[in-house]
Amino acid sequence: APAAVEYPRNETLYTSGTQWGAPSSWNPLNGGGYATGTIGLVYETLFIYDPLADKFTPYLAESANWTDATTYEVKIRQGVKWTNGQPLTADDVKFTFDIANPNGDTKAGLGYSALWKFLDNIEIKDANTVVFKFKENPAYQEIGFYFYFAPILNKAIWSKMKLEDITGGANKNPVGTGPYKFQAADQDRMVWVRNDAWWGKDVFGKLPAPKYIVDIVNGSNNVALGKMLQGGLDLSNNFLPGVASLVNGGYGIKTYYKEAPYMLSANVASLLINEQKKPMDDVKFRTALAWMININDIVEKDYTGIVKAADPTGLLPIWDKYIDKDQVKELGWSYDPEKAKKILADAGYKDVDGDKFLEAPDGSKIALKVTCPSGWTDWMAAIQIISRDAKAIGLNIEPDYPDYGPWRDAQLKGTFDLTLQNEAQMSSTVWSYYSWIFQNPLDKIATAQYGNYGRYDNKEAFALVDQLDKVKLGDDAAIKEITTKLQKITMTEMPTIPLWYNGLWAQYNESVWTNWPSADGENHALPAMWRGYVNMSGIQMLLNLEPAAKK
Amino acid sequence: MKKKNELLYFALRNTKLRIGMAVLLFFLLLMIIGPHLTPYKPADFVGPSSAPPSKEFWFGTTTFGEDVFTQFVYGLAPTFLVGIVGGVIGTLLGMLIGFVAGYRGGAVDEVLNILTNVVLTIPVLALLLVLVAYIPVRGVLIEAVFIGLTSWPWAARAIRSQTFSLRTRDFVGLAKMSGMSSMKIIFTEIAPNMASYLFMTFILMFGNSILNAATLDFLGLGPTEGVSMGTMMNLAVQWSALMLGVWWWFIPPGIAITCIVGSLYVMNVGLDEVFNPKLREM
Amino acid sequence: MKRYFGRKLLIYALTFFIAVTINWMIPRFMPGNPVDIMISRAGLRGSAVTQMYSYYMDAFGLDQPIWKQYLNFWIAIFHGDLGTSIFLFPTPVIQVIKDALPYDVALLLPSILLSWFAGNKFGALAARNKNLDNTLLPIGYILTAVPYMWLGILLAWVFCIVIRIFPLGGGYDFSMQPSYTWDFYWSLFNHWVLPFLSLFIVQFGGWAIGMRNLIIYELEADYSHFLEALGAPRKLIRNYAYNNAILPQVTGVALQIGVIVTGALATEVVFAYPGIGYLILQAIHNQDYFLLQGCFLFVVIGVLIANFVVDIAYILIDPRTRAGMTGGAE
Amino acid sequence: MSLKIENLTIYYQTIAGNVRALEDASFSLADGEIMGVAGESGCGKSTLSNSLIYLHAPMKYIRGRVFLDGEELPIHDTQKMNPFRYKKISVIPQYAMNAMNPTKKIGRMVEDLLKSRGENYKEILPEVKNRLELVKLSPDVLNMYPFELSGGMKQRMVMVISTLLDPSLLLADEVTSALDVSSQKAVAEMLVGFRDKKIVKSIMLITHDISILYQTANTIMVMYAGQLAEKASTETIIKAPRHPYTKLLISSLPTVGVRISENRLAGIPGNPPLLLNPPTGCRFRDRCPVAFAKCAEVPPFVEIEKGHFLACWKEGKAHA
Amino acid sequence: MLKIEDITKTYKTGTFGGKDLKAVKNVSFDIHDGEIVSLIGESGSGKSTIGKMILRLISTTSGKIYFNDKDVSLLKDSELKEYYRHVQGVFQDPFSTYNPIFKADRIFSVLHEEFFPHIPASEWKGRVDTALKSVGMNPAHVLNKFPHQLSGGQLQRFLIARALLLDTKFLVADEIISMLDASTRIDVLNLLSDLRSKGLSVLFITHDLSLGYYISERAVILYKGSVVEIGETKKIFDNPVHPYTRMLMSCVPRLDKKWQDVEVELTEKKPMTANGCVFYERCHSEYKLDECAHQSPALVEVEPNHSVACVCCKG
Ligand SMILES: Nc1ncnc2c1ncn2[C@@H]1O[C@H](COP(=O)(O)OP(=O)(O)OP(=O)(O)O)[C@@H](O)[C@H]1O
Ligand SMILES: Nc1ncnc2c1ncn2[C@@H]1O[C@H](COP(=O)(O)OP(=O)(O)OP(=O)(O)O)[C@@H](O)[C@H]1O
Ligand SMILES: [Mg+2]
Ligand SMILES: [Mg+2]
Repeated sequence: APAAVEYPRNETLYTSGTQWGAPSSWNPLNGGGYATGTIGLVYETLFIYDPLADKFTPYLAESANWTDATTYEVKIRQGVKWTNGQPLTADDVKFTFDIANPNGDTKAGLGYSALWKFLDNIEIKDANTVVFKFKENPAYQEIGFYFYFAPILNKAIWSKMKLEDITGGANKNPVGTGPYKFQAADQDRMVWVRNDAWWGKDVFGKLPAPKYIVDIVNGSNNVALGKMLQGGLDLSNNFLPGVASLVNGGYGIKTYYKEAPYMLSANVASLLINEQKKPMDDVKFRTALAWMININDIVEKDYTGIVKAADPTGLLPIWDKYIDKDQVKELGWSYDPEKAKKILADAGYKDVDGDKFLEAPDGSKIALKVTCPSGWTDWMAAIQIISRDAKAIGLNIEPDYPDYGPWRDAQLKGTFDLTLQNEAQMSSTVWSYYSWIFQNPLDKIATAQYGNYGRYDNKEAFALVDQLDKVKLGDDAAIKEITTKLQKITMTEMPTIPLWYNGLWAQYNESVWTNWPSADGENHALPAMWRGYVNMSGIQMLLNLEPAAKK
Repeated sequence: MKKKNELLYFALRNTKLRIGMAVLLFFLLLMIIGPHLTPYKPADFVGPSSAPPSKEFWFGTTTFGEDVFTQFVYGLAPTFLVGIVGGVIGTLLGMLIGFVAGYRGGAVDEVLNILTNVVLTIPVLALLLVLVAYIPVRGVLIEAVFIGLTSWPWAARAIRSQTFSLRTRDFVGLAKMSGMSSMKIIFTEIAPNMASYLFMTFILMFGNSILNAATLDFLGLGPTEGVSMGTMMNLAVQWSALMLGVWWWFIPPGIAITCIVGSLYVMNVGLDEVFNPKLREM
Repeated sequence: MKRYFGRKLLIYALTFFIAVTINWMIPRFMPGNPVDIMISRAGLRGSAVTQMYSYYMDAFGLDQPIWKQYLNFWIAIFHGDLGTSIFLFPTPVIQVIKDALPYDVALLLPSILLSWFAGNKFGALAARNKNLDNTLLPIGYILTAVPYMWLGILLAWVFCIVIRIFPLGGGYDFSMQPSYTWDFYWSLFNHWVLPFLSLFIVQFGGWAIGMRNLIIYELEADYSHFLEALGAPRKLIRNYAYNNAILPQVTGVALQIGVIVTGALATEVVFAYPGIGYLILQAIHNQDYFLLQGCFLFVVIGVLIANFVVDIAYILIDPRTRAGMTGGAE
Repeated sequence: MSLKIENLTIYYQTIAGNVRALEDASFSLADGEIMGVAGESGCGKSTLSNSLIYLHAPMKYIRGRVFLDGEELPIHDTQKMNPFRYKKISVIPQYAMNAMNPTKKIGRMVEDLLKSRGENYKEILPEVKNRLELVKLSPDVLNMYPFELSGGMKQRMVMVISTLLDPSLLLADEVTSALDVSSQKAVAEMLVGFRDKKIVKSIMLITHDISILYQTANTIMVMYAGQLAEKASTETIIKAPRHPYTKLLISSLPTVGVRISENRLAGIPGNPPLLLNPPTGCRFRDRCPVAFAKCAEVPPFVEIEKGHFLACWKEGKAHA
Repeated sequence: MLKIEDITKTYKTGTFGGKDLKAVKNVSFDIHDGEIVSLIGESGSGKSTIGKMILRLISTTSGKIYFNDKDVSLLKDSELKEYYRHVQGVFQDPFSTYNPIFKADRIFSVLHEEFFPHIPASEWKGRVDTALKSVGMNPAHVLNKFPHQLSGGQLQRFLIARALLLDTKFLVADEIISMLDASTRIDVLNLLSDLRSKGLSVLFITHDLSLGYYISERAVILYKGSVVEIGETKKIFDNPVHPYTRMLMSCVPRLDKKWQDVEVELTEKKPMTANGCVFYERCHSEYKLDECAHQSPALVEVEPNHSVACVCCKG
């Protein structure tokens, strides 16, 4: 019998909040389902993007630059080794992108396949340089997004795989270049062990402090909070309601901010409006909705202050610099039921049949449902508030809690009335937010559409989003110019109504590991192990951690 | 006449029945007058977040600042509703199938017996979880109906065997010779003889329905609207009430269910003692 | 004997058939397409969507005519293939279940057996002791009436948070790797205790009350009176009553199994204990139809097996059925 | 003098009040005597027999004393009665069909029972087999379960069990009622055989079937509504009864050879009284063709001739 | 009036229904108007089974029963109801014949509802009173009572009164007095006999020969489902031929004669010979032959109106 393998507490980082089921895939191409840390800890990307600093940092790439408008030259970092001992080569990088080419040999449908909309071909200039040759007029914003998104694969291994294994295989024996290696997995946990030969040791001058990372599969909030209180969890990326009272209650639990909203904002929760249905096709009606919602009640009562009310533009704080504040002052809204009433009255909404609810100008009854999945308790409470506020101004809007399946189906098929959604996440480009709102073209909406579930149709906006996509990275002035126009459209046309910013839920326990990200410390990385966040500076957080014992 | 009086006498004297009845009545009363005792509605955000019990908020408030007492008293009605509807449907189905199988015998019995066994061996609540998860709108009533539809087998079995022994009794033969139809015999001759038994079956079904509903609610598969004891527990757990020390949100619904179901069970035993002279204590 | 088993087997086969059919129907007649969900989870866009859509439809065999899917389903079942989990893609459902099963067995078997034995003993004790009957029996009633999960949460709170003597969540300590060492077993045990207790306690109450009532009936039976009249000591009479009362309690187990499985489900959720119950809930919340099917199938099989065992056990311990079947005296 | 009973009075406690099921019964039973107890249903026969061996709620001991072989039986004290049970006094109950534990092999049950009474089963076993032979059962029955036996076999098995310890007095309550004529005869004869073989000293044979008593009993005691009516030798009771009730009872019995076309028998008009509030005095008064004023007092149960006891003002006085 | 032709009844028995039990085997006899026929046999000989088949409470496995030349088994709904107007039964246990939770006189109101819904309540009450009086009961004393408040004899008389309320021509009386006290027995018996004089036919089922002799003209002796002796009661009693009948006679406890010292062979659960005489195993007759084991004897007339199924009276 093998001896007991144990992970000493002071060398192990316990995390939770990302993995919702048993770790079952270590395939970095399985976008929704790889085990926590597969990208970031094992597989690495060419760049990492730090949203707080709005900065791309070359990572597996040593450097990269546009040699002309359509040529992107990427220098591969020297001395990077795969955990099987092979060196990282330009071939690996080329291979990684080639397999996603819809017109290539492999034709794998991958998260970054869309890059090939703009990409012409990839060439290897020398052993360390890969040249991406784009078609005319490339979409720099989107391209940047894919570059920090695509995990670089080992060609020797992956080229031997069949297509279904590439896209859907479990990749049980992941070979990466990252700071951690696969150690063990079970239904309720994922264990990584540090890769002491990691290239970053030389580059950053250190290895991440935890020898082991044990990611605990989420049971329930209850269990996560229990473990946190027991001190068995260092980082919880769960949404833990009531954490405000714990932060201030002497339980040794820390968050990014010391006070409300405690958490960084990660995404925007919006009220989706089905523009194809009456009376939601009426912009006046949509505007009235925006004015009637007491967002403060949602923030304070529902979320006990751990979220922030959204800016009327819906732009996350990281994109604050693009917001035209004056325009917001002019066109923005706040909670004002009287104003909402007036807008409706002016637009011809009145109670004709005396049932205390307003009818549409054409006299038809208004009876709408605002939905969220059953069991999503914070959202359930939020739509209750929305319904309550609607009734207060005479709109018959009832909350409804279908199960997730039917709820999602209604979005994909466009059959809902009003619903909540928070798909628009923090990313390297504000384009991602607008492309989500103004997803085009409408007529070709697949059942697995991503964005614009309300089928909002505005050619001008669609064109602006395309234009935005093509702005060079770092050209903030151009971005601001285009987004100002888009902001105006969103605030006057109300394709969706941004309500609040969901937090980057992160609670830490300092008993074993310290120097967690915080607003007042030096560590400003994103405290998240969420998928897509480790390569958005989450890895930085790990590097910054220090054992508590040292103090 | 005398016999009925005697039952009443023993019923009134039976401690178990008295205690069970008292507890049940208390909660029923609370269900009726409770909503008048509170100025709030269950989903109103009326107070501070997670306030402990106080003069103003008798059972404290939830994380959202809802009044727990209000939720509690409003939640009793759905709880009783599930019990009664589930219990009635379950008992009726059990009776129908039990009576027909027991009275008819032969092939009919065989088929019904297999049906009963099938439903009995299928882990009903697991099935319920699966089915309920896909119904687009879920109300208390639908939940109750579901529970009723799946909880009859044991009752059917028991009623069948009772009917089996009753149908060979001579008074059934006499009824047949009086030209009565089978259904009439079942319902006017056999069923009244099992009245006490059927009543006890109903009581057990009542309790089980409440427990089943609480489990469903707790797993988040209960009614999507309104409050019930189960959804209160579900919400409390989702919002980590116990871990955060908001015990007043979590404890009352559990106690209510335990008391209601417990009182039903105790009443059942009490009734058994009343109806069965051998078990009576002199 | 033959006839009896023939009939039992028919019932079991039928139950299995119906359960499997329901099982198959679940993903097909419920709203939402599992493949859509997979794709939207993977965050695919553009041409990748159509590409992967047809790929998965084919992989799950959802593009075939409905009768063929049904047939394939049966064929697959007999090959031990329950499909691939969506939520835990690409793990085969059977593998997911295999991993979870030991935890369920470890939770259910001991809780059923121990609560049965302890409950019966206790109930018998209560039936013969007036004081015990009056003081401890009400507790029994309360225990049976407690919702499983509520008790579970209370236990978790008291023992994990307030006095912190048991760990919370998981099947064994998160600082460990499975190994054949005492430390590991100890850890398994520690994580098992509370879920076990919450199941045990509730069932215990039920058995105790059942036994107490049965014994009281038996003590009023003619044979008990005869023994009393012949001056047999109470001990003997009670032993007899106990031995006879245990018989209906055995059949009771069969009736209870379905209920207990459900209870286990709630308990596993409360303690994040990695059994099938926990999987079922996860599968429900994540629209993982295939996993749901598989779990349900296993629960059905488990219940059927348990029922079968109880049936056999009953035949073995009740001389009346035994003799009736072997042709006995007549 | 095997059994002597003085003023035994037993009531049943019910919510409606006391059911006066046995009132001031005084009689005795000699060694070797088989006494038949006859009377209408509900007249207290079982009450009498049960109270002698196992007096339990709702039965209530009111007064009276019982002596067996000169020793007083503490019948009202369940605990103190135990040493006497089975060893001195035993019973074949009315419910003999269900008297054996259904899930135990009969031999096992006998063994348990004997051991619990401090007897050595091994030593007794040969005797058990003897007795089984006596009642025409094969020793195999010890290896069987009760449900494998027919009614008659169970009845006889219980007979064997009840008498294993050679009790002085055997109470046999309606042991033949549920049986066929043929089994009835066999069982009745076996009872007599038990007495003849001195396995038991005396037997109290309770039945409402007087013709069986005629075949087996030495004496017959007739009860009516909780009171003793008459006790005398079998011949006397059948051929020359004195109590009006006995007379009517005997005359209403059809027997082989009587046909309705030739000899229409007559019943006793009226019904027996309820024992909850029985009439004072002689309880047969209302139905008695010869009742007179004196009958409002309870008639004493007196010996009017050697071995002939009677409780009747009219008949008793005439010969006193 | 009633003609039974070759009826057989097979029950499925064994805990799981695996075995067949032939409770009645090829029984034929008939009952004429105004006649009382006794059906005599030990427990389990199939007496009640025959009674219940006549009353259509159970089906026949084979054979036919004719009532006034109509095949009883073919009767449907309204015909069956009509049949019950003429054919009724009274059972052994008076207490189980009444639904314990209803008052005893409910049996009358059920009749009213089912058979005579058009008769006004007051007139019906009058009829009930008359019927009760004709069975010797005072309506005021016995109506409005629960079964447990009445004596067995009263309850049995209720049932007979019930039969009188219908147009009953034929009564199956299944051991109606065996549970009654000696003193009430004779009243019920006498009542039956009185009814006969009103034209009623009775099948009187009993295991007590003395009762059969007391009341009936003809008797059928049944053993293990087969008729072993049949004929005029007087003839059978004066001259019992079949060894079984003789044994029964010897076992009857009588008040005029002590039991003779005849060994009684007890009915144990003995296996039956497949084709032989039903009584073979218990037979101690000097006529017992080896062939009895293989061949069941047919009924043979030994004197007018007296037939026996035994080798001893072959030819
Ligand atoms: N448990 C009881 N509670 C109340 N009254 C009872 C009880 N048992 C018997 N009695 C009454 O006591 C009286 C005598 O009953 P007992 O059983 O001694 O009569 P019995 O002569 O043995 O009748 P049977 O021939 O029917 O056995 C009856 O009137 C009966 O109603
Ligand atoms: N419903 C039944 N199922 C199976 N066997 C039965 C059934 N009813 C009667 N029998 C069997 O049929 C045989 C004849 O029964 P039946 O009741 O006709 O006898 P009986 O002569 O009326 O006896 P008794 O004098 O005890 O009433 C018996 O062996 C009995 O066990
Ligand atoms: Mg008695
Ligand atoms: Mg019968």
